[in-house]
Amino acid sequence: MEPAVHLRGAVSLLGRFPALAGVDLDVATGEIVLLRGPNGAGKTTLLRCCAALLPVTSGEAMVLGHDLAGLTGPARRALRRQVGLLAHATGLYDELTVADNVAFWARAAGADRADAEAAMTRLELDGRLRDVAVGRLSAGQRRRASLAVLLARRPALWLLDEPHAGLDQAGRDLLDGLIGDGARAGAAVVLASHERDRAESIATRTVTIAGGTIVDDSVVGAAPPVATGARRAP
Amino acid sequence: MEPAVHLRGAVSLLGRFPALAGVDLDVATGEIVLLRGPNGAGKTTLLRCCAALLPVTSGEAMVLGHDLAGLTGPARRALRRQVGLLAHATGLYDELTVADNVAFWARAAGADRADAEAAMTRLELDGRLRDVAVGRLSAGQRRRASLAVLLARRPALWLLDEPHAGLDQAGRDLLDGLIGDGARAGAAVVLASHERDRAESIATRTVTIAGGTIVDDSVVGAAPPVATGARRAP
Amino acid sequence: MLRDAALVAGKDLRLEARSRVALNQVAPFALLVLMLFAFALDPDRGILARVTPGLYWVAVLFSGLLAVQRAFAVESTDGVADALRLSGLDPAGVFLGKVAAVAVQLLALEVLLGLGVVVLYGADPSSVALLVPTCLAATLGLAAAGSVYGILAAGLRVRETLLPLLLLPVLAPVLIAATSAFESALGGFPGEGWRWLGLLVVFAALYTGLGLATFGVLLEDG
Amino acid sequence: MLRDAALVAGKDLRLEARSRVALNQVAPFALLVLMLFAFALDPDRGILARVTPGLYWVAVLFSGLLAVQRAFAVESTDGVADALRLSGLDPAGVFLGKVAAVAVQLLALEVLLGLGVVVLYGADPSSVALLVPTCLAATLGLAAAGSVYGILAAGLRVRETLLPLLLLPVLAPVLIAATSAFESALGGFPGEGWRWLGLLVVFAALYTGLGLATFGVLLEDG
Amino acid sequence: MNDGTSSPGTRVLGALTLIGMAVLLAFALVISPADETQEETVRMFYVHVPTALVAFGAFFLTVAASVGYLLRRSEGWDVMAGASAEVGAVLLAATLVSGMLWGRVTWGVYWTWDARLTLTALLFVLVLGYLAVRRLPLERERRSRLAAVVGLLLGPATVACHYATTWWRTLHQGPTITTADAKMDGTMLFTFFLGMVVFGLLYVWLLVHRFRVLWLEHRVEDLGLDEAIAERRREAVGVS
Ligand code: HEM
Ligand SMILES: Nc1ncnc2c1ncn2[C@@H]1O[C@H](COP(=O)(O)OP(=O)(O)OP(=O)(O)O)[C@@H](O)[C@H]1O
Ligand SMILES: Nc1ncnc2c1ncn2[C@@H]1O[C@H](COP(=O)(O)OP(=O)(O)OP(=O)(O)O)[C@@H](O)[C@H]1O
Ligand SMILES: [Mg+2]
Ligand SMILES: [Mg+2]
Repeated sequence: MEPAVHLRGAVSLLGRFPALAGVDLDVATGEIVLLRGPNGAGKTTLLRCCAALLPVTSGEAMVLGHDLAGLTGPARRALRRQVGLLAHATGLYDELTVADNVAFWARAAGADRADAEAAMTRLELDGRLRDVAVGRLSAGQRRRASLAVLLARRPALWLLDEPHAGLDQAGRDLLDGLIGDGARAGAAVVLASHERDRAESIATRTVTIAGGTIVDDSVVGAAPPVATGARRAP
Repeated sequence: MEPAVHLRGAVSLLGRFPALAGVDLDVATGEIVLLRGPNGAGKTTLLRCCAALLPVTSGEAMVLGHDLAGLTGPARRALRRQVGLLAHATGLYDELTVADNVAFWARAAGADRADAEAAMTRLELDGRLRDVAVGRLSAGQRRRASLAVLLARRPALWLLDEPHAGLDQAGRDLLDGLIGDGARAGAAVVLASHERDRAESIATRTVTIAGGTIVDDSVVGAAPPVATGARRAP
Repeated sequence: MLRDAALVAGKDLRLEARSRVALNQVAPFALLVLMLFAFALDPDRGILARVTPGLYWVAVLFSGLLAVQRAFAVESTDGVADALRLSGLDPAGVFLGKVAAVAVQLLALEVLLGLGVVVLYGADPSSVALLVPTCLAATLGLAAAGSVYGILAAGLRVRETLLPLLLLPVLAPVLIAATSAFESALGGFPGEGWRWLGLLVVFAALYTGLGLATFGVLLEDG
Repeated sequence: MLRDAALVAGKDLRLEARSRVALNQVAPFALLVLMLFAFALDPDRGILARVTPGLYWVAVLFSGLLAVQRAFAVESTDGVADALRLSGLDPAGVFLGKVAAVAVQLLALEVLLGLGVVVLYGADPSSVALLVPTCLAATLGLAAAGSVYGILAAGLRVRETLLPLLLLPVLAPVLIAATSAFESALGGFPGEGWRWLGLLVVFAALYTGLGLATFGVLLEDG
Repeated sequence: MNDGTSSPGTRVLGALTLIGMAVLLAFALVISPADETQEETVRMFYVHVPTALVAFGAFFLTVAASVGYLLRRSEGWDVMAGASAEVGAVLLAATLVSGMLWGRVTWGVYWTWDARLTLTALLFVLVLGYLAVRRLPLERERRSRLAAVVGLLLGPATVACHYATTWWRTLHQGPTITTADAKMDGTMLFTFFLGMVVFGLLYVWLLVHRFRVLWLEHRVEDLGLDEAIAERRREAVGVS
């Protein structure tokens, strides 16, 4: 099968700064790739390029079978509909409730209300928090709502930018379980993280990026984690 | 000596929601208190109350010798000048450079340019990043700039809300070193964090908060860490 | 596309229902603008009566600008612009949804300002046959052009200042045409008014077409 | 206090030097408003000449509003409002600093608009003795009132719509007084103009006093 | 206990107000004579002026209460300021409406841009802005502080509105009562003062009720508070 992400010599410019300076990377479906590296290495840039939110200036870039270079409008939409990005910013409307937000974004991606409800239940947002405006949530609750959106959309490629940040212990365990489930269901997962222990325990492969290039690429775990919700693979 | 923070039955309302529902807590100078607890427990609220950014609706609240209840304008300013808060939001002007930002906030708190420069050097922001507009920085670089501001201000009470989030390994080690140095220099440190391993290794005491109340309060380490920059106290 | 439009418009109206910004802030602002112009133009009825249509439309323009600003402010916070791009929504649908939501608010504003003009300036609304279609066409034009530039500015740090700058000159033709149509209608030569109305319709069609065609591109660059 | 004011004003001017928002966006906007009015009021020189002072000040008002909005937009992003409260800066100093920065930008705008009025409408600026102090007093008034409400709205989600609503009615007296002073000056009865100037001075003093006294309270709540 | 916000005191006040209203109507519409120049339209006077003056009084109370709040930070002042501004806004609306109707009859237009009218309209918008700030979805204390600062401004605006006819040449009538006007008939003067008293009573009556309603709303929140705190603390069970 063709890889979910395939980059060869990918360069991406932010202004005039080459945040990616020639990246080679392949991510297969079912893989959980941990992206690590110092601050400013280009992790966020890489994830955003994969979501077609930033242009790849030169080099080859294929994501989910789409060539990012000659992407037309409809193809880009089709691609993005299959991509779930969990970024620092949560992408939620502050003035709408959690339920309204999740329902809106889920339906926008073609999912239905039931998916939205299921995702909220999975993230334990179906209690008191359901009808609280997102702007009033705590940082971690907000991240959970954002995760619920990702889950309800059922993407084929998960791009997670420091997904553990802000989540409490239970939330972290839950997230790890979700990532494992997603990978087992055939999604490709790329997660950028500085939380070494936590992230390494779920990743099937660790890629180190520095100065906009991949400096190390090694398989860690032999297979994706097996048990749902397992806090740490042994 | 009187404690840096002294709370008894402190209640704080966000809208009509009692985010703090009666908190008893004392923090002595030189202590490094880790505040942990589930999402929405009230950690951020507690830190903001200590910085006099949120009112304490009822109960006793003394911070650095000031009673938060009857705080007049000048006393509040005097108090806040001694408080350093590292929040999720970095409090930097996107359109100014790192150097301009650090210099402005440092001078606002009565420090001088030399302090600002020293802080930037300490956080390794004195190279290329010095003259980059803050809005262009990566998440972790931005956190570093925000830390530089805190350092340059030399507060007597450090309130750190998930300080490790976004920092790379080197940054985390640096931060732990800074916290240790600060505590040894007589500052009181309260840090809210979900990164158990990392945070517990530097804390002298762990306090667990849930449902807006303290549910557990236990001394972990016997004394503040000894060596400067030591990554983990042994 | 229409499903996406309905989704977006529904979301916007729900947001307004929760925050009441248009009701509590934009509407009073519109009345205020009307009063301000009256101050600026001297307490001289002669002038006021002659320029009533112009002032009406300037007031609609400024408060409409505020409505557009608000409509796209909510799309600019905390990564929503990215989320919108990743959502898989049809850009043309998003465009139509925003236009519909803004147009509903504008129409409400126009009715309100209409009442204001009748009361404050003593204007006399008679030739409804011309006035109503003028309002509709002008509203669509304003909402369409507003949405095109609104999405362009959304997510930029300088949104608040850039949007008025871009939008006002574009809307100048609407202002002129609507004013002239109103003048003709009130002045009693509707014949000329219909020509101006034609211009408004062309403008609205043009910007709706432009929006439908380019919203995808604009959304990309948000 | 003055040290803090200088620090804040310096920061604001440096920010403007880097972002050029006032130069590239607010100033063109001001000219645009002027042109729009010319359209709205028909290419009828008779009216235009009579209402020039009013239009000038309406244009100053609206572009001043934009300048204030911009000045406090930078204080509303990403925790800056909190940082300002924690900074230990004297609130009165922050107020004076913001007023100074806004006033400098407003004065530049006024000169620009003055040129615009002279060119576009063919106004004739002669009685400078009255015009200049009027501009200065009105500017101070605008900047002071703008800063009071600017900091009040900073950090609120509805800032963009609330600020104009609160600010415009408060500035209406400035508009009236400055317009009347200009009319007197240009019309040749400066005597009355000086009385209006007096009003402007009172207004500016009032708001500067209010700002100095209450900025602490407002900033607390930012 | 009663289940409204009334008490024996306010019931008496309410009764007095209603009776006063009836008497005022009788005097204003029937007993008092028509004016020489204004003819029957002068009857508008007995609503127009008292509502205006009482509204002014209400705004001054708002200003005073705002100052009180800024100095003492006690909730009572805040509630008082808000209640007074609300009732004042209603009264000023009555002034505006009666003035516009009157204007339609005597001047032939509902509105004209004269200083008094303009300033009255401005004052009204300022009050609306003040009430808008009071409705912001913020923490109670923060909202009170912002409102108190905005409330201060009603003072100068009210003063300017009152002196508008003195400071500027206006179409609107200047001070009539204070300048011991000879033309004023005795009955008319009495009716006017009656109007002042009745609208004053109305104001106090409404104010007391609004104050109590707002106060009770806060108390209800506080009552719910103990329950809310208890519930919040229950979240803690099992975590440690
Ligand atoms: C919309 C139109 C009007 C508004 C907003 C308005 C407003 C006011 C206000 C605010 C006052 C109280 C001023 C004070 O005593 O401090 C007042 C008083 C008064 N108004 Fe009007 N008015 C309007 C129309 C009229 C008209 C048409 C008449 C009669 C021709 C009129 C006659 C008076 C008189 C006689 C007083 C008492 C003056 C005094 O003793 O100070 N008003 N009006
Ligand atoms: N206009 C610019 N000028 C100079 N440098 C820029 C510019 N824009 C972006 N950069 C740099 O590009 C890099 C972007 O990195 P990116 O955000 O991808 O890092 P990251 O690996 O996600 O880091 P972090 O771990 O801190 O999140 C940063 O080093 C930033 O300083
Ligand atoms: N208006 C409101 N209505 C209901 N709940 C509210 C309201 N405002 C705030 N809250 C709640 O108050 C709590 C605030 O918690 P706070 O931000 O202090 O949590 P935290 O311990 O910092 O959590 P995290 O670990 O997620 O950062 C949250 O549970 C939030 O849902
Ligand atoms: Mg990053
Ligand atoms: Mg928190």
